Amino acid sequence: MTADTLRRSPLGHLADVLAAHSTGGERGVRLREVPFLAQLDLQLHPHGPAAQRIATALGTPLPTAPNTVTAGGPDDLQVLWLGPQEWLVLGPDGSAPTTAGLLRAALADEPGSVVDVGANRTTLELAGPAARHVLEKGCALDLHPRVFGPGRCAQTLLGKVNVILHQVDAEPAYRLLVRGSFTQYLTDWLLDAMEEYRHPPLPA
Amino acid sequence: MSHRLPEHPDWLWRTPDPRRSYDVVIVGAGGHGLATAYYLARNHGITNVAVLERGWLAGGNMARNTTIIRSNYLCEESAALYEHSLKLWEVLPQELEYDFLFSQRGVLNLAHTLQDVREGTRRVNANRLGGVDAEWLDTDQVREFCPIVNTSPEVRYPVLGATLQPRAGIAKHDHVAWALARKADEYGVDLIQGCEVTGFLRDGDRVVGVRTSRGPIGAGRVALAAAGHSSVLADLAGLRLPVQSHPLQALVSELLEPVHPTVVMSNHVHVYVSQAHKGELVMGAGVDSYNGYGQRGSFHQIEHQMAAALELFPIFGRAHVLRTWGGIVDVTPDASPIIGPTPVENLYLNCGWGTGGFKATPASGWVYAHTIATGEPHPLNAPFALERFTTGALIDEHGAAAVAH
Amino acid sequence: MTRSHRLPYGGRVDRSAPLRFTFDGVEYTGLRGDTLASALLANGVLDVAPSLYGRRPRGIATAGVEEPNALVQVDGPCSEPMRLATTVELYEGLAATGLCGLGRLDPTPDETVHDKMHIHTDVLVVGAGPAGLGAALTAGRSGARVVLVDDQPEPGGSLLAGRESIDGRPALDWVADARTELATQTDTRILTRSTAIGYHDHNYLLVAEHRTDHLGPHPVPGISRRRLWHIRARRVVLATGAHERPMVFAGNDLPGVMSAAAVRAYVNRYAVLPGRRAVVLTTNDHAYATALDLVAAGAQVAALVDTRPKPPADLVDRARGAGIEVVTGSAVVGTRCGTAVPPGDGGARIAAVRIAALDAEDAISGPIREVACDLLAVSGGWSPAVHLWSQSQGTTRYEDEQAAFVPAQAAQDVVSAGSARGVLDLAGCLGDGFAAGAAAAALAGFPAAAAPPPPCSGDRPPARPRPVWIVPGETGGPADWHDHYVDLQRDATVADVQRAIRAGMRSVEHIKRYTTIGTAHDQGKASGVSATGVIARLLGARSPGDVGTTTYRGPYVPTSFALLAGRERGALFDPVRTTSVQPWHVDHGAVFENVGQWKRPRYYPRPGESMAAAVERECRAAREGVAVMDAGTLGKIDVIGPDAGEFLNRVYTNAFAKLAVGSARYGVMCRADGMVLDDGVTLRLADDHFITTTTTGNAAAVLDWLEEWLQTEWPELRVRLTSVTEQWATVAVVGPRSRGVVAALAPDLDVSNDAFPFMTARRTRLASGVEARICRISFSGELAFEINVASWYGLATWESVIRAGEPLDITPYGTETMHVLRAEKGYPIIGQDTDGTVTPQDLGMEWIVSQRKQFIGRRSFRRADTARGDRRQLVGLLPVDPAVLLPEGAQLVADAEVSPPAKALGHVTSSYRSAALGRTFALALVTGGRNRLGETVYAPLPGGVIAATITDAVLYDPKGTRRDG
Amino acid sequence: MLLIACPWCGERDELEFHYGGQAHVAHPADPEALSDGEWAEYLFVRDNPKGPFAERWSHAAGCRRWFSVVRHTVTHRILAVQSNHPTAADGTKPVTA
Repeated sequence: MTADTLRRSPLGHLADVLAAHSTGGERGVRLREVPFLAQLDLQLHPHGPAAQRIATALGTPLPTAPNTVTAGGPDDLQVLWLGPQEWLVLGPDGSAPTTAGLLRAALADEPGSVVDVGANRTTLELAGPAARHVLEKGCALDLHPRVFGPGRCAQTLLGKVNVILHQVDAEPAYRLLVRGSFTQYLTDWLLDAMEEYRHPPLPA
Repeated sequence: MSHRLPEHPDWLWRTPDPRRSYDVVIVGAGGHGLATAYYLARNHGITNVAVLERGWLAGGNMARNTTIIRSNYLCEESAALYEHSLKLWEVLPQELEYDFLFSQRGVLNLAHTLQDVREGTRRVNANRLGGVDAEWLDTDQVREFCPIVNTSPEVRYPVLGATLQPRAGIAKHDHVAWALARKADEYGVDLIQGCEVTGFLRDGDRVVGVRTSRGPIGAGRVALAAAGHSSVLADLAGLRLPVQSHPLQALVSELLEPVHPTVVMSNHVHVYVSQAHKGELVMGAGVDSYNGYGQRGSFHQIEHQMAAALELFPIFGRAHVLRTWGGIVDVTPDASPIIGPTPVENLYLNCGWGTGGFKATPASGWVYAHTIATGEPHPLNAPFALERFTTGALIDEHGAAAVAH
Repeated sequence: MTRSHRLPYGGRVDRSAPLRFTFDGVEYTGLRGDTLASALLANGVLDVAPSLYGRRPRGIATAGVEEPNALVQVDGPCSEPMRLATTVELYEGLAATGLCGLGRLDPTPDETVHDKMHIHTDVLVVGAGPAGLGAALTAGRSGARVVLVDDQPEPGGSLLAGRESIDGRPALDWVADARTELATQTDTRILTRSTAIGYHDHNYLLVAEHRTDHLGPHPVPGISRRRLWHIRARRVVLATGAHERPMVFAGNDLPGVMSAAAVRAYVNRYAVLPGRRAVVLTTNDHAYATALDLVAAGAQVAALVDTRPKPPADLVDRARGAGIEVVTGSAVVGTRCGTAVPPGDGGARIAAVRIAALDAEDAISGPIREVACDLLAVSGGWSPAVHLWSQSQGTTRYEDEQAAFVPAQAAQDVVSAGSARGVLDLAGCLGDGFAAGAAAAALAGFPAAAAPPPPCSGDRPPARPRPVWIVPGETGGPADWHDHYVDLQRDATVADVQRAIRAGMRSVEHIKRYTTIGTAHDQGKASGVSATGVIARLLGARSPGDVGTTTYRGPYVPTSFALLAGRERGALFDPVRTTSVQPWHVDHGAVFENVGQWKRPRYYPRPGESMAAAVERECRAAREGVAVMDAGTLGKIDVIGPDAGEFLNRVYTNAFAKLAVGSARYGVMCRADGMVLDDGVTLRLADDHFITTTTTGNAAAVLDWLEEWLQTEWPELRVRLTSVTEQWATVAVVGPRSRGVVAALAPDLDVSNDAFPFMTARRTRLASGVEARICRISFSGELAFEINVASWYGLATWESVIRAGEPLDITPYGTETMHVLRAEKGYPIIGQDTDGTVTPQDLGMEWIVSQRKQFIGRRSFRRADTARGDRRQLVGLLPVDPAVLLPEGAQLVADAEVSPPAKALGHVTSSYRSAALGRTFALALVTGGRNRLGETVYAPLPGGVIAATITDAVLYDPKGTRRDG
Repeated sequence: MLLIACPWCGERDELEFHYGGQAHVAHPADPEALSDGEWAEYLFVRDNPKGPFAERWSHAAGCRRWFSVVRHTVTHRILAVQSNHPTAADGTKPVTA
C-alpha cells in the first residue's frame, strides 16, 4: 500500500493561504481544496443495457439531462453529466479502484470507456454569500438561482481556464474541477477575485 | 506636439456617369483597384478604364486598416512582392504629388519564445538574402529602439529580441487612396461610385462586361479587386475560390503626445501598434475565427488586444479607446494572395490578401496591371496563381504570420 | 477674488461639503455634487484650453459626454489624459490641467485595479431618465430580472436639470420614490456612474462603471476603480435620451456659447449661473425653459432669438411675461468677443451677439443689431442618442417633422424609448418608458399588468422646430465662412466643407475625412447631425436624410485600455502551466523556457555556470552516465474501444492496428494536405486500449483534431478519447547507467534487455509503493526509461529517482539538452524542424508512410509539387570549422559569394554544440538535400560566411547501438 | 461575442466554441480516385456566402460535441442549430432542436 505521505495534491502546500484569504459574514467567501477525490471518466451509450447495469451498480442513474448531477449509492457517489455520452463519476478518496471495477464489469462488452482521471484534475470549493459574484468576474454562465443551482454542473470557462463547475449548495457553494497544470493559475485568479470581499463594500 | 495633417488638394476626382463600355473594368475602388487603374494608365497606356465601386471610394478595407507597411515576409515569393511594394511606396509621394505621410520609422517584430527567436532570425536572414533590409535586435537594443516596450524579464512572455526592418513604417491610408484616385482620374480613368456589380456579361466562356446597379457596362477585360467580397463576386461568375472572409478589427486612441517612435508587432502576445502622425495610437486586434461580412467582430478580441497591449506597453494603461471598427479580410489557406487570370477568359482575380493588403497596394496594382495588360502574370505574381492550390506549391506564410497585422 | 457664480440655493450640490481643487495650478473651491465643469463655472472659469490647431479660446460648451471643448488631464498617482471636465466628479484635492485636445501618458505604473463582471438579465434598461425609470419600474414589477444603467451619480436624467412636476410633486420626488421601489425589487439592479459603451450581436452589451473615480485618485482597498459589465440581455430598452445640437453661425465657438440645455443643467442641477446677461438662440421650444430658468435664477435674458417666424404663442407669452424680448424668425449671425475681461474671470468670452432676421431660404433679410451678453445659450434642435441603437445594427431614418434621425428598424431584441426615439416631452417619455418596460418584460416571459404613467406638468409636446443648418455670414459665401465652426475640436468650418465639395467630394464619408469633421475626441456626438445638415445644404440636398450620417462606432464614450484589459494583467495575463514536479525545479535553480503555456526547465545551471557549460554537463551525463528529465508536459490521450487500432491507422501515417499489447510505436500524423501535424509515441495497453502522446505545445490541438475526425467523419468507429495529460507524471531516466536506477526504484521489475526490450512497457509497483507504468522509450538514442505515475506521486517519484541516482551522480536536464541529444540523433522537433510545409518524406521518414493503407493526408503526396524529388529535405550540417556554431535560422546558398537578392537553398532549423561529437552541428531543410550529401553550402551572415558540409541527419550512433545500454 | 446554442449544453458564449468552417463537407470516400483538381477542391475550397451559411462548431470548452449551425454571415443571426451526433438519432434529446 502506498504511503499517503508521498501524495501531493496540487494545492496542498497552499491550504493555509486559501484559509487566510477566506472570509465569513454577509459578503464572505471561502476557498479550499478538496484533494484526492476519486474521479472516473465514463463514456458509453446512454440508452444501452450497460447504462442500466451501471445505474444499478452505482446506486444512481446516469444523468441524461445535460448539465445535471445525480448522486447516491453506498459510496456517496456523484455523477456529473459531461456530454451526451460522457460522465464524470466522483467519489471519496480511495474509492476509484472499486468504482472503476464496478463500472468496467457493468460495461462488459459494450463499447465505452472508464478512465481514472483522479489525478488529472483537482477540486476547489468556493462557498459563501459572495461566491457567485467571484465566479461572475470571469464566468459568462448565467448563475442566477433561477437558472443554476444545487445539482447543476457545467463545463465552461472561468477566466482563461476550462473548469467543470458544480454547484453543491444553495449558500451558494460551488466545486470547481480544474486540470492540475492550471491549478496554480486558477487559484491566483480566484484569490485575486475574492480580494474585494475582504474589504468593506463601496459606500453607496 | 501633435501635427496637423497636410491639407488635401483643391481638386481630387470627377464624378462621371458610366460609359457603355471600357477596355478594362476594375471592380472595387479600394487601394488595389485604384493602384491597378493608375498603373494600367501609367505603365501600359491603358486609360479607357472604369473603376466601379459599390459604396464610396476607398471605403472598404482601405479605410479600415492599421496602415503598416513592411516587406519582411518569410517566403521569398512574398518578400519579393512586398519589397517591390516598399520600393514603390518610397517613390509614390513624389510621383503622385500627394503627401500621404509615408513614415519609415521601422517595424519591430518581437520574439517572446525561443521558437519566436528561431523564426525571427530565419526571417532576418531570408530577408537579407532576398535584398530586404532586416536586422536582429537583442532585448537591450529593443529597449533602446523603443523605450516604452516592457523588456522586463518578469513579464509572462519576456521580450527575447526582435526583428527590425528600418525601412518599414506607416502611411495615411485615405491620403494614399485619394492620391491614386486623383492621378487615375487625371489619366482619364472613370471612378464610378455607388455602382454595384450584380453579374457578368458573357459571350460563351468569355466575360465581356458587367451588369451593374447602373446598367450593363461592356468591358474588354474585367478585373476583380474587391477585398472582403471576392467570393461573392466570383460566385457571380461561377467561380469558387479558396477564400474565406473573416472579421478583423482595429481601434484608435485619442490624440496623445508622442511616446511611441516606431511600429511594434508581436505575434505571440498579439499586439501591433503605432502612433499616427496626429498622435493617436493605432492598433489592430485579432481575426475572428468565423466567417463574417458584417464589418464588425467580437468584443473579446478588443479586450484581449488591450490586455496584450498593456503587457507590452504599461504606459498605455490610461489611454482610451476612442473608436473601434471592423473590416473583412479574405483569407486563403496559405495566408498568401491570389493574383492572376482565372479559368474564365478575360476575368482576372486579385484577392486573398488577408491582413497584408494595405502594404501591398502599389505592387499589387503594378503586377495586376501588368497581368491585365499583357494577359500574362508578371514574374512577381506568377507564384501567386490560383493553380498553386492544385499543385500544392503553396506560399505558406502561416509560420511567420500566424496573426493579423 | 472673483465673484462667485454659485446660486445661493437649489441644485443637487451639498453646500455642507466644500471641496478644494486646483485647475491649471490655481486653487478653487467647489461643492460635493459638482462636476469639474460646474465647479469651474461657479468660480467664473469658462475657458479650459485653446483649440488644438487654431489656438482659438474655447469654453465649456455642454454639461455632459458630448462636450467638445473641456478636455482635461486629471492629475494624481497616475494621471489620466483626456477626461471631460463635464463628466469628472469633483473630489477633495482634485487636480486637473486643461488640454488642447492632446493628452499626455503618465509613465508612472498604474496601481489601480480594473475588473469585469458577467451578468444576465431579462430586461436591460439603458438610461435612468424619465423613460428609463418608467421602463425599469414596470419591467421590475413583473418579476423579471432588470438592470438599469445610467452614467450619472444618481438617476433622474433630464429631470435633474429641470423643474417639472410629476404626480403633482417636484419630479425629483418621483425619482426618489422610483428609486426606492426599484431597490425593493429583489431582482433589479441599478448601476449608476455606468455608461453603456457597446451594443454587440446577440444582445451583448458592455457597461463601463466608474466605481471610485469620484472618491479621489488613490486606489480604494479591494475595490476596482472601474468595472466593465458584460451583460447578456433578453430584451433591451434604450432610454439614452437626446443630445442638443449646436448651431453653425459666425463666431459660434467663442467661450460663452453654450448648449441651452447645459445652461439649464448648470442653473438647476449645479446651482451655477454660467452668465449674468444671456441671449438664447433656438430652433425649437426647449430653450424657452432655459430662458425662464435663467430669469428665475436672477440672470438677465437680453433676448430670446427663435428661428421660427411663429413660435407657439403660449411660450412667447410666458417669455415676454418674464420680461424677455422674443425675437422671432431670426438668428444670431455673429458674435463679438469681449476684450476687457474682468481679472481672474477666465479669458476671452462672448460680449455681444449680432441678430438678424432670416427669410424662408435662411438668408439674412433685415437689419442687424447687436445685443450685449456674456452667455449665448443655443439650441439647434435635438438628436436622439441613437449611438447604441446603431451599434446594434438598427437603422435610422430622418424625420423632417422633428429634424432628427430617429430609430427605424431594429436588428435585435431592442426598443428605444423616450427622447432616444424622438419623444421630447415629459409625459410622452414617461408613457413611452412605462409601455416599453412592460412590453420588454412580457417578451422576456414576464407579463405585467400595464400601469399608467403618473401625470406630469411643466412641458408639453413640442411644436415643429425650424432647423437652420447654416446661419449665413454677414458677407461672402460658404467658401469664406472660416469662423462658422462645424467641429470645434477639429477647428473645421463651413469653408472647409465647401472646399471638400469643390474638390469633388460628394459622400459624407469623404467630406468627413477631407475635413476631419467628427473624428475628434467627441466623435461628433452633438455636432454630427449639424455637420450632416451643413453638408446637405452645401450639396443642395433636399434634407440631411439624403446625405445620411457616418457610422456610429463603439465605444460610446472613450474607454481606458486598463478597463478593457481588466484583471488579465501581470500574473493573470495568461495561464502558466506547470507539472507536479515544478516545486523541485524551482528549488533547484532551473532556468525556464515558455513552451506554449507551459514553463519547462530549460537547463539547471550550477552556481556560476553558463548555459553552454550546463548543457554540456547535462548532455554528458545523459550520454555517459544517467540523467533525468520531467517529461510530464507531453500530451496524453487514452484511445479506447474495439476500433481504436483502426482509428489510429487512419490518423497516423504508419500502422497501429497490429501493434502488440505492451508495445509502443512512434507515429507521425499529417494534415489532409499531407504536411506533418504532430508526432509521438503510442503505447498499446490492451487490445482495445492505447495511450497516445503528443508534443507539448500541440496537445489540445491534436485532441481536437482526433475528436473532429471521430465525430464528424467516422462516427461508426467504436472509439472513446479521454485526455489524461495531467493524470500522469512522466519522469524520463536516460543514459547508459539508467538501468541501475530503474532497477533500484522498481525492485519487482526485471529491467534486463531481454525481459524488458526497447519500445515496450511494464506495469509495476515502485519500491515506494506507488503504481507505475514504465516504458522503454528513447528520445536521445541512449538507453532510457519513462516512469509514469499518477501525478499525485509525481514529485515524490522524481525525488526518489534523484535519490536512487545519487550514487551515479544523476543529473537533471532540461529542454535544451533534450534538443541537443535528439538532434544528434537526427530526430526532428515538429514546429522547429518543420513549419507546416514539410511532409514526412521531407523529413526522411518514408519508412513511416504506409503504402498499404489509407490515412489522413495520403492523397496529397501525389500532388505535382508535393511529389517533387527536390523538395526541401532534412539533412545534417557540419560546419567546416568545427568550432563555429551556425545560427538557427541561417539561410543556405550554394556559393560562398552571393549578392542579394538571391535564392536560398534552405535554412538551418536546429544548431548546437555537441560534446558527444566534439564539434558543432546542425539540422537544416535543404532543397534536394539528400542528393547533396557531401556538398558544401554557405550561410551568408552579417559577420561573414559560414561553410558547412551536408551530411545525413543522424550524426550520433547511426547504427543505434546504444539504445539497449 | 456571439451566443451560440450548443444542442446539448444550451446557450454559451462563442469563446467556449471552436469554429469548423463549412458544414457537410465530407471527406471523399476514395481520395485516390480523385484528380488533383478535385482533391484541391476538397482540401481548400469552401463556400463563403454573404448570407445564411451552414457551418460547424465544436463546443470545445463544454461537451466537446461538434454540431451544425446556420448563421447569417452579415447579421450573425443564428437561424438553425442541428446536432449531428449519432446519439441524437438514438433518442437522446439535445436541449435545443
